[in-house]
Amino acid sequence: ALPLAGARAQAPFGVGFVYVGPVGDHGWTWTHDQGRKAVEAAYGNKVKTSFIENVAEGPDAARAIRQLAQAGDQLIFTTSFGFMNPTIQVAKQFPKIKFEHATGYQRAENVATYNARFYEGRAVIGTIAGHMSKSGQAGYIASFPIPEVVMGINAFHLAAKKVNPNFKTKVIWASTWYDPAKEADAAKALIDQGCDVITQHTDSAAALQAAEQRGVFAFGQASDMKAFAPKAHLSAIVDDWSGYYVKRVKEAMDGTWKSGDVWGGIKDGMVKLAPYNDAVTPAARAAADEVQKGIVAGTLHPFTGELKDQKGTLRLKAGETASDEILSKMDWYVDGVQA
Amino acid sequence: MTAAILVSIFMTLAAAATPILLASLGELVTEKAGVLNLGVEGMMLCGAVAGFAVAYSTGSVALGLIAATLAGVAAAMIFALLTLGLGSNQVATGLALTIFGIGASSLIGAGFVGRTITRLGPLFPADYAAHPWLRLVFGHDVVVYLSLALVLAVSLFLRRTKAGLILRAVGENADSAHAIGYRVLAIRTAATAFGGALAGLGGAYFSLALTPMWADRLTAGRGWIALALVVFAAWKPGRLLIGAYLFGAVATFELQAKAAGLSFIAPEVLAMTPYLATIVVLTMMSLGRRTGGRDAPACLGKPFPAP
Amino acid sequence: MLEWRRRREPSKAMLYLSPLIAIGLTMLTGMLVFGAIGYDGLRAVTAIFVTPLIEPQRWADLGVKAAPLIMIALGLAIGFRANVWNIGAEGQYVMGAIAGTGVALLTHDMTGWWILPAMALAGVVGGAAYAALPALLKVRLQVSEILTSLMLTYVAVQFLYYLVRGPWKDPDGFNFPQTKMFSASQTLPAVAEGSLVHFGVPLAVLLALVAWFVMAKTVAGYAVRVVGRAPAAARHGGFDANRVTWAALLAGGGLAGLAGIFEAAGPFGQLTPQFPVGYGFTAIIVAFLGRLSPPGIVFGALVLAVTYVGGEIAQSTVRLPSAATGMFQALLLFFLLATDVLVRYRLAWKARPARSAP
Amino acid sequence: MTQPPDQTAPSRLALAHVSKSFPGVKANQDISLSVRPGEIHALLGENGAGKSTLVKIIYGVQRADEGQISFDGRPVEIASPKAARKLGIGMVFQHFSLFDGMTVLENIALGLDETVPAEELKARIKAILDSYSLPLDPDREVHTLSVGERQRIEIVRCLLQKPKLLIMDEPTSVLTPQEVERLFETLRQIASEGCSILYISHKLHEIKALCEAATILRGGKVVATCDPRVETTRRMAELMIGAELKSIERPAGDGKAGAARLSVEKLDMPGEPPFGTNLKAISFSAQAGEILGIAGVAGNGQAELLMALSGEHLASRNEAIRLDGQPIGLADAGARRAAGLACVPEERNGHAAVPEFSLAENVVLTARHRLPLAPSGVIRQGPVEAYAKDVIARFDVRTTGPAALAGSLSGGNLQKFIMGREIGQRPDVLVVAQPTWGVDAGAAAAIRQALVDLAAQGSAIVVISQDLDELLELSDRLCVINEGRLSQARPVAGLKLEEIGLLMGGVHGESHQVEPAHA
Ligand SMILES: Nc1ncnc2c1ncn2[C@@H]1O[C@H](COP(=O)(O)OP(=O)(O)OP(=O)(O)O)[C@@H](O)[C@H]1O
Ligand SMILES: Nc1ncnc2c1ncn2[C@@H]1O[C@H](COP(=O)(O)OP(=O)(O)OP(=O)(O)O)[C@@H](O)[C@H]1O
Ligand SMILES: [Mg+2]
Ligand SMILES: [Mg+2]
Repeated sequence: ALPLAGARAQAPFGVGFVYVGPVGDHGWTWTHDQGRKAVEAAYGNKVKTSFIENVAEGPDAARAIRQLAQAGDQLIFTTSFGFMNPTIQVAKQFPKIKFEHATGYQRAENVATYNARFYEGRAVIGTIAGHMSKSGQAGYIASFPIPEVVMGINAFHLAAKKVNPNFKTKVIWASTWYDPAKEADAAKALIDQGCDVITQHTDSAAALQAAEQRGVFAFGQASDMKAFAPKAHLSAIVDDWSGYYVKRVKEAMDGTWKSGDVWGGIKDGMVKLAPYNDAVTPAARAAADEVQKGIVAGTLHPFTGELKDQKGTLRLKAGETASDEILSKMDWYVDGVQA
Repeated sequence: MTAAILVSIFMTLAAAATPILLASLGELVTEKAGVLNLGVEGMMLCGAVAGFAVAYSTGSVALGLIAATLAGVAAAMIFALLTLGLGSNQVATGLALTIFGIGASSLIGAGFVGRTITRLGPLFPADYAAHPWLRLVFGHDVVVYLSLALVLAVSLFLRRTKAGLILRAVGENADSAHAIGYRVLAIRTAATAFGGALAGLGGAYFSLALTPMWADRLTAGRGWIALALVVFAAWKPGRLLIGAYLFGAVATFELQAKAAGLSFIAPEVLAMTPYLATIVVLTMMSLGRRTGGRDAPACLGKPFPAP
Repeated sequence: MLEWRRRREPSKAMLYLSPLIAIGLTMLTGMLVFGAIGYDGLRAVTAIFVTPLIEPQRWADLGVKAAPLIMIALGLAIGFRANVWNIGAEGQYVMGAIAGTGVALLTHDMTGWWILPAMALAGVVGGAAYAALPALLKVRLQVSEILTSLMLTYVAVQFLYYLVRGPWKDPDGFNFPQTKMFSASQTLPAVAEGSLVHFGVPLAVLLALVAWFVMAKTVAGYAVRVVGRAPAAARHGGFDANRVTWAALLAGGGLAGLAGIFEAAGPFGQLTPQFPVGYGFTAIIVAFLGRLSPPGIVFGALVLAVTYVGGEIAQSTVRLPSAATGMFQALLLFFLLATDVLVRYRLAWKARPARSAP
Repeated sequence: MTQPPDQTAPSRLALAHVSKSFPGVKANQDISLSVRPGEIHALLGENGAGKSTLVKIIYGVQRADEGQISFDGRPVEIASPKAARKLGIGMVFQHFSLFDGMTVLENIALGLDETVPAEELKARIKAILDSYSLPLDPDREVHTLSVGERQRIEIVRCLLQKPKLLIMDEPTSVLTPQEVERLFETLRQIASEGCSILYISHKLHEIKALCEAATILRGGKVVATCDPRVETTRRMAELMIGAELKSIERPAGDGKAGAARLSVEKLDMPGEPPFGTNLKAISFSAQAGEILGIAGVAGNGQAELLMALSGEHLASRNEAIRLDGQPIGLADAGARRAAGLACVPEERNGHAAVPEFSLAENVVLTARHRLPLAPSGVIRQGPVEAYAKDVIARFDVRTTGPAALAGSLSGGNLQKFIMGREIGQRPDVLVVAQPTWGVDAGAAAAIRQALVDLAAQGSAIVVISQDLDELLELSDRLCVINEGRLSQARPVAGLKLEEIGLLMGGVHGESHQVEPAHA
């Protein structure tokens, strides 16, 4: 069997990636590309990775995925929600090839899904915000009201409220994933209205820069953004796909790959927090570490009842924790969020 | 609201208005000479990336501003070569220039993603602007003052100088200007270059002052607003100033209202208001114009010599 | 020294040759530029311009990508010929898709052959109605359609966002912003079982033929051309410029709307916030690449489809960044506009003028 | 009036063996001429003879291929209009080079090479206007001025430079007789101060009245020089075209006064803003077999009247215009053509024809209503080309065929084609503006003959023209349009030129004598 294995090793295992943004976005797509690089680093010549960036969600994605499949890739990661239908569609055409779709909910024999529990990270930074904010008001620059974003706002606010029961989270809907000037202006508006901690669910580092300029605190998004705002940057939620990618590629090469759904969090190393800024007080550090530990240990769930939404409707009974089903469909805000 | 907040809002407003004011002032001069350059967005991006690249590499924001100006001129010269040199259609060429600017800036900027620089700071020492109200006067960076000075300079140039008269003449009737002995194409090229320079400078204001970093499509469509503003201002520099600050005010107050929790309108509706407002303003202007003469230069967009 | 000499009449040969020269120059320049910045220039250019043409499995992709571009560009070209600068086809495309999707959502539980035609009709009407606003403002108040149509594009996109996040959100879609998937009787059939090529592709070519006939052979097409070239002469000949402006914008909007609903009912199968991908803007390039003539537009749409498909190939094989695709498209358009001069002028050696004074 | 030219001084301007070619055309061949100081020198020739090219060379707009130019006895090289102005050469172009949206002052400032402060410039302009007693308000915007006033701007521009040589290319084609007379006085005064004038015109009687020497060009060559004061206009015209001039033949049976075919009653129409003239209570009628002339200075409503008649602008009442008794005031241009009313506007390129279209395509523009060229909305190529060929043959249009672009034809040939296109449809009424403007004597005679023939076949013809000689030669009755009002039509026989001149100039007219119709 050895010579055969040697022959197989000659042809590298093709791994393809389809990205929604440019690899240079320093945000979402950039973190996935870090994962791709980790795969290359782990397996060297045994794998050959390729990617197509800036792929529009929709039919263009189907074409890009198909192109990678036809070019000989045997495992293909499609890294945006809007690639869900195209992935399923192309997967039907190529039953031998394995697909991994990030953030979606449709699976198949050869299509697995995976996502990260960013809300766990939001709970940690919410805790820090609760400690660090003097005014008791945080500004939250949000893109669009989809479950992912809504979940993040709620997790952040609930964590901060635990520290400071009067905490307020003011949300500005920027209606864009990306418009640096507008994100910066939104941050300034929030600061003008009394917020002294800024966080965001948009892609650029502009809000951090605005916070730095105005001397308030802020958090990075998707990656460590300390370089943009050395004083303001308290920490950041860091997406780390490397572990998952390296593992899944190995399984695919070994033939042990199976479809499934992975929703990994801090425990799995998919969500990390960037090193705390020196400005973070010992109390805040301790509280944040506590939250992280609790999440990892499974003793703390950011969404634990009793929980009422803004209209007073009871969403979670006392002691109840939110199921993944509830989380992934979330479209309500907890009390104290001004959205 | 305290005075400090009001001042702070105004500072944000002025910063939002400045790049648009610059780009539209450049376009106004270009259009006054009869050239319609729709590539403002592309030229702004070229300026933004060149400004950032040079400022990052040399550590000098001033050099960055100069480089941005030159990059804007270079982009404008592609346009001039095609439309003025080879008589190509100005609308199509302008659109192509925008596509070009987006692609070229992304290619050049790839190596600068994730880096940052010290942003362009206020021109005057901090103690000048110690009092909030004094910040209104002394708290801005050099480009803000420059943009205001340029509005005045362009206005005087167009109305009071012989060169300005000649520039307007070329936009008014290129054939006559040629017959009298003016070098129509040279003048138009110069006006286009000036437009490119200010668009480049306006673009650099994003990457050097507003958000000191590079990221793809940093200007996010402000070039189109600048174009609309020229029409809005009826080709008058003074009105351009009002228009740009009005735009800054609308954008800023929208965000302030949201932050203050005063806004209950769907975000999509809010997001479409600036565009609807532009259409309404354009409509109202032409309603107002029906009695008077025309505002646009008579030869705007027309090739010379006629094809 | 070489100099430009004006031709007495535009050169027919150059009309057809210059796009080819432009493509050649684009390939050459691209090769040199991308070679200079460290890519394999030859392979990049081959991947972009040649591979999609020689790999049969890419042909369906080309057709599917070209179809909406053809439809939109046909409508835009009618406008451009009439000096109507509709650059908001993207918005009309979105509105057409929205109107057609409205019909689809109303008929979601029904079946019948009439549903698709009804959706298509709604698409045309939606796109045309959305172009009616710039037309009205232009005809009545001389408001520039360049700005109004462009501004309305942003409005249409926001409207789409509103619908898919609000009233039209799929109740079973995990609160993600998207409509229901269209049912089988609301989805464009493929031209052949198992093919990716949907019915809209042959229809686009057919529409090009119709547009060519109308523009070249009928009084209506003549009216459009004459209004664009010489408005005073048009008025003198009894053509109503306002009516032509209306017709041009409605045709442009209608065709963009049709392209929109075909894209929604074909490759997308639903509406999502990502539905607008810029076909309305790319179609402007296509229209110019095709010299505003319908057969040229089919050719131009194919060229652009090739650059898109090839751009992706170049990304995965040569690691060319996606921004390079945009650069290639811009270069192509620049060269095309530049070589246009060959139609009206020719290059000749400068005759040395005898000096007239000592 | 004019001083005797100084015979001893060197020539102000001397050309020796000047040649200039354009692709396919030798515009000037081996041209030599000389102009003395203070001399008013005429340059005569058919359309395309090379007059404009020659003066453009002198003014530095174009460069000669060969030959020498001397100014005041010294050989010079004139590389640009600026260089020409520096030498003391001024030029008033055939087409004014003015900026409508700007003031007189700005227009004049633009024409100066040096920068002069506004106040000083105003003073200098005033001095010139006073010394030549020319009325002109420096602060008015150009579009509010009459054609004569506009020309004054050009002249003032030149005079400010204290020129030694003034070139005027067809300066009188748009002026009233009074304005022409005033211009001549100015020119004579300028010449008396020692400035030479090079004067181009197709109007031979004016040349006789003004000039003391003439150089005649044909096909780019000098064919003769003469003293116009002693030559007859007919002889000069024949020298220009190199053949005998034909007179118009009036077909027999001049018993006019058929039924009224076109009648206009109290037609009011607002002019198009911002520059249009309002038409006020226009009434007239044109009868079968007659040619009705409408005289007037440009800008008094002629363009508006033509558009009102053609249907490009609709009247407010259907009864304001009747064709053979049928009201058509509200019918659009197509319907009027179908009914038999054809119009030819004065601007050929872009109004009467589309320069970028072939001649065949230009046929479709106005002939599709009366001829079966596109009965079902689909253009029938065969009949269209056949008709174009027919027009080309019958009106002797010099071109390569129906596929030639209209813009490639010379002005005169295009005019022949357009007239042919309309006349060939046998319209019941033909309204034509400036049928022979800028057209040379030979072609003009052919066009006039075609009009006379059409009238003889029973059509009614309305000729709107600023050329009084032409109107007197062609028309049976004549009326005058002034500031949008039309005078009573008067039979031409027995009409005094003085009266027409008075009507044309409105109340400001001065009485004077114009040489009667010639040729
Ligand atoms: N660009 C060109 N190249 C070659 N020939 C040309 C060009 N333009 C015009 N011609 C030719 O030159 C001749 C004269 O053209 P032009 O329009 O100057 O005539 P014109 O002087 O107004 O003559 P007229 O009015 O008497 O007919 C025509 O035969 C025309 O076909
Ligand atoms: N720029 C040019 N390019 C090509 N041919 C030209 C050009 N200018 C003039 N010509 C040609 O040169 C010849 C002389 O033209 P020119 O304009 O000098 O005639 P003209 O005597 O002034 O005629 P008109 O009485 O019509 O004004 C014509 O055949 C014309 O077509
Ligand atoms: Mg001529
Ligand atoms: Mg001439």
